[in-house]
Amino acid sequence: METLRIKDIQSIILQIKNIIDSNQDKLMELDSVMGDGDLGFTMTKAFAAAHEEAVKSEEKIPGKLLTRLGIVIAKTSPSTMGTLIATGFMKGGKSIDSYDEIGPEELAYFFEAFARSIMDRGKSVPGNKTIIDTLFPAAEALRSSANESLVKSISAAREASLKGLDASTKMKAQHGRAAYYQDNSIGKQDGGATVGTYIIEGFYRHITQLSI
Amino acid sequence: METLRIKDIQSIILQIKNIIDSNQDKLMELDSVMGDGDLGFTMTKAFAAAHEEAVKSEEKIPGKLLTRLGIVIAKTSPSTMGTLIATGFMKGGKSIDSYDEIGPEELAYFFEAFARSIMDRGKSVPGNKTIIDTLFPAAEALRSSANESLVKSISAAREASLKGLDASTKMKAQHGRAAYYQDNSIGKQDGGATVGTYIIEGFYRHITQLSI
Amino acid sequence: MNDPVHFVDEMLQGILIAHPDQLTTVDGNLRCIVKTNKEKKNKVGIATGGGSGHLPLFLGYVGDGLLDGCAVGGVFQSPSSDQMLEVTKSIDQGAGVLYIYGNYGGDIMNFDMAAEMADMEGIKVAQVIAGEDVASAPKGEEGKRRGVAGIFYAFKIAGALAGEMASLEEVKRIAEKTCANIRTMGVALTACIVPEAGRASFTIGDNEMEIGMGIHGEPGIRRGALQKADDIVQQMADKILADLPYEKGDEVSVLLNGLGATPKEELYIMARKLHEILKAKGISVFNTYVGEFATSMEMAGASISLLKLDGELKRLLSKPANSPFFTQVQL
Amino acid sequence: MNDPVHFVDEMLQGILIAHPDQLTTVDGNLRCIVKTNKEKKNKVGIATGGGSGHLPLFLGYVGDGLLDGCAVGGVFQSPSSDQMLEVTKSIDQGAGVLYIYGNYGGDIMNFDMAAEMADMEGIKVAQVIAGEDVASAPKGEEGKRRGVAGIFYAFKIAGALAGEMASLEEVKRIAEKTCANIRTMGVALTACIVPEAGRASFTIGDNEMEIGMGIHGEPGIRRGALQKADDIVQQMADKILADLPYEKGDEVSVLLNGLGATPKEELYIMARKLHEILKAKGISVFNTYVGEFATSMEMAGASISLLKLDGELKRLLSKPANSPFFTQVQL
Ligand SMILES: Nc1ncnc2c1ncn2[C@@H]1O[C@H](COP(=O)(O)OP(=O)(O)O)[C@@H](O)[C@H]1O
Ligand SMILES: Nc1ncnc2c1ncn2[C@@H]1O[C@H](COP(=O)(O)OP(=O)(O)O)[C@@H](O)[C@H]1O
Ligand SMILES: [Mg+2]
Ligand SMILES: [Mg+2]
Ligand SMILES: [Mg+2]
Ligand SMILES: [Mg+2]
Repeated sequence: METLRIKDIQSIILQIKNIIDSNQDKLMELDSVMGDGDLGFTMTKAFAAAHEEAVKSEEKIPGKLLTRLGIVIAKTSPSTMGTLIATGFMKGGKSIDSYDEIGPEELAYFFEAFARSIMDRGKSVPGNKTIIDTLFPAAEALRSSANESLVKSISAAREASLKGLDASTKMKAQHGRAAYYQDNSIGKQDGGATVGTYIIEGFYRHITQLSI
Repeated sequence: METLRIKDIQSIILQIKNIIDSNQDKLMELDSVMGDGDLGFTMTKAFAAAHEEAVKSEEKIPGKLLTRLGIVIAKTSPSTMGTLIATGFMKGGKSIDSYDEIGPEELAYFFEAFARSIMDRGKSVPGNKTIIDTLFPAAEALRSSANESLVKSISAAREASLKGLDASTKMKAQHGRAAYYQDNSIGKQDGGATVGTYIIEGFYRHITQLSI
Repeated sequence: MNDPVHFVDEMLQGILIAHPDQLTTVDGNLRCIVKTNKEKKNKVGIATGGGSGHLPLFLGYVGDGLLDGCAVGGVFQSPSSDQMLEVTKSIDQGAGVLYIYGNYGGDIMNFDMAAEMADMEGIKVAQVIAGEDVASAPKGEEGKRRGVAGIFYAFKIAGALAGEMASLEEVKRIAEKTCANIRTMGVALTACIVPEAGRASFTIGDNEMEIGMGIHGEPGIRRGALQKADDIVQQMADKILADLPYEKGDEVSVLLNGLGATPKEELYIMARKLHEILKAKGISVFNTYVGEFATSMEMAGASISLLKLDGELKRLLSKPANSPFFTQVQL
Repeated sequence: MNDPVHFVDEMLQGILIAHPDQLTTVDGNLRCIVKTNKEKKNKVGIATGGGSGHLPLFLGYVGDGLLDGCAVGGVFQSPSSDQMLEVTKSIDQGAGVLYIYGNYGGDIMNFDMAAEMADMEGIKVAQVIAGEDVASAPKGEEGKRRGVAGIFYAFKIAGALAGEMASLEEVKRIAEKTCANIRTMGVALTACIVPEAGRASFTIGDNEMEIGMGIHGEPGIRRGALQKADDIVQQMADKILADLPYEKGDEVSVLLNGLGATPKEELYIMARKLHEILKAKGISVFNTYVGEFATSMEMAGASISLLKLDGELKRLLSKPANSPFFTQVQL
């Protein structure tokens, strides 16, 4: 499999949904430490809605479907993370809506736009201890391996996102509720950054499964 | 000693004050069961003020002094019991303010007016489980022994008030907060009736002490 | 909180300093509160009084189109007849003074004494005692019922009529008529805490409630497990509606009162159910008040009051009013 | 409470049925609340939005002389950009719409999205973000501060100017100016309880308090033993006064806000001390608001806000306003 189509997007969203569902308590917990503890709840809600939409949508272009998912997430999950991810899907999808299928090159476009739009919306940059610290390195890894196979490039992205998660834990939070904790945020794992790894993980599981 | 004068009134008020003070917790407790629990507090306040006034007042006529005490109690203790006792002292004092000294006859007048004015103010009658159930029998005993010595008549009054207290415990409350408890009030000792016995007891202690 | 002994006086000082244009004392006596701007000559004065710890009751209704003065007692304690007399003398404009207060023994006795003393000073006084808590005495013994949040309606309506320069007799009549048409039921979820005691004088379990409890913690009609808001409202409404009774075709004003610690959100959830019940019964709602009108320190709980309206009551209820605690534009 | 899942919708149904003359929905969407009577053509519309559980915030300030519409989120949750857009379209009278809301990440992102969408539909939108909680970020980092009870002043003053048919730029300017002159400090005595969680997400001991805690339980600046009201007010005032700073000769409006479970009596005791402190500093008080303006479910606690006034702000603050939750006559 060298490209992703509608069926693949549907399966990827299901993968992400499953990962989120089985980590609901963990997200709850991470967000409780320096937030309001709703992250597990809003993420399961967001991806349940996204999955429902992905299954029933008649959209034929992967990028357009991804944009639709963003619109649905924005309506159902207006929390910080919900809105950011919604923005990511909308702008990421838009960046590739002229392609019928997604190869390594388009996947890089998608995540670049995804990460960039979150940075715009959240007025944040890498190093702020947010979802960007896992998604931005992943997008960079996709860019550098864009001429490799899908499996190779998503594997590189996965590795980058996990490294990013480790790095972000050592950072000091600058945005959202976590920022109120200032230096106390150092050493604590960020919920949003964790969600970033789950999104990449969903793509990774689908792509590697099919290749086996 | 066959009559009471200003000095005696002062001493009697001190006696009542002492009895009330040493029974503050008990009154608190009685009023807690079927009331708001403030009786111990309002009564110590009332008699502290009355005592202060009795000591510093320049009044020469016992009846007038007793009326003054009522006025002071009305100001400092506007609770039910404070207002009723204030009324009793005011009207009781008024009923004998043409006498220079208080003998058994005048003492009967005093407590008759005392009890009667409380019944008027409280729209209550004997049998309603109130202070009236100890003061009214005491006034009646004073009336029947008005031609005996002060010691004898106050002793009779004391006995009547204590019997009245026993009887009132078996009654059902009709007035004040205790009335909300309806049948549940039966068998419980009434705080106001208890205060009635303390007032009589104050007179009794002073009169019998001096006679020994 | 500071020293509980100064609780009432510090509160009064705060109120006076926060609202100097609206409230003042009688000759510096903190416990005797009157309007800063005296009313017109010959307007009937209206006074109330009662224990502290119930804000906005009682002094919160001293204002334009409402009351003229208030004697303020200690927490849950009656003010003295003395204070009442001072207020009476201060607000009398030659047309007499009406006392409107709640049906509590201590208050009645003190207001009676004050009325007698005012009479001796040549001031005409009339009295109306509010008692509308259906949980506090059975039908047929209305005279024994406690006065609770519904007294607000008597203040509002009598105040509006007095503002039209009606006579003492007229103002008394309308206050009595108002009181006769109100019914209230309360529910308590936690106990109230009196500052001087520092602790609750009774307890209600975490998952318990008491329907019909009075605003000083007087016993209610049923203690039980905490129920859904809708079920609680249903029980309260059943009691209230059957009592007057309020019937198909009646028009009412609704008051949803929080006892102090209950979020407004919950009061509106109750309002929703109450409106549903009234609609099903064919009783129409003229207007709805939601908020804290009579509280009990930190008690969690609420009460529902209904006032059955006719043209006269509706007209007076609709008039504007303005105090530091209650402001209404013309409805 | 009924089922916590329906908490917000049932509350909204209650509010709408209790105040049908004043509030309504946009096309039946409960979470999009606007005034029942549309405003004049060319009046700038003002919208707010935010999480539920803070009544009267946010929708309680939709009313005459105040706001035109509000997007309502779940408890402590931002409403969606979608809802905001619906409200925006409904209240735009051709002169554009101003968003005034609190400085919380989720809300900002959603209002930003809504503004972009409104722009695409040809509606001019401007935004003012209120953040005045001095405990939430140090001086110099004002932009990071949370918006709390003081936002009331921005609603009141911007609403008054919009009513005078000022332009969007003008209304934005006055809202910004108001926000720049407010400072707030809060103190919490108990935790807030989110209905869906059913329990407090953090605890404050019986004899503890936290100075500077946010209205969602965000960390404050000091957790410690419960102190006397006067001492607490002193600390809060010290922080506030030094921050703007408010100085001798300044004139301020004071807002003493209860967080939900604190008796009004206590708020006035605090008001007393605050006035004393201001007087000693030579700062004069134009007026004082005391009550619940921004709450946090059943949280016990209070906040103090000061607004530094000039002639323009004073004139606008004094104008009448009327919503189901806040009514003021001309001061
Ligand atoms: N400005 C921002 N830019 C990017 N990510 C952010 C920003 N603010 C917060 N985040 C991310 O959002 C996560 C919290 O999301 P969420 O629980 O939805 O927030 P809230 O409940 O406060 O709305 C954080 O862990 C962080 O990764
Ligand atoms: N109407 C009444 N007439 C006579 N005595 C009364 C009346 N009502 C109450 N009492 C007496 O008052 C006592 C309670 O007094 P107190 O504690 O001062 O009342 P409260 O605290 O309710 O004002 C009762 O025990 C009863 O004896
Ligand atoms: Mg969160
Ligand atoms: Mg008592
Ligand atoms: Mg009492
Ligand atoms: Mg959240």
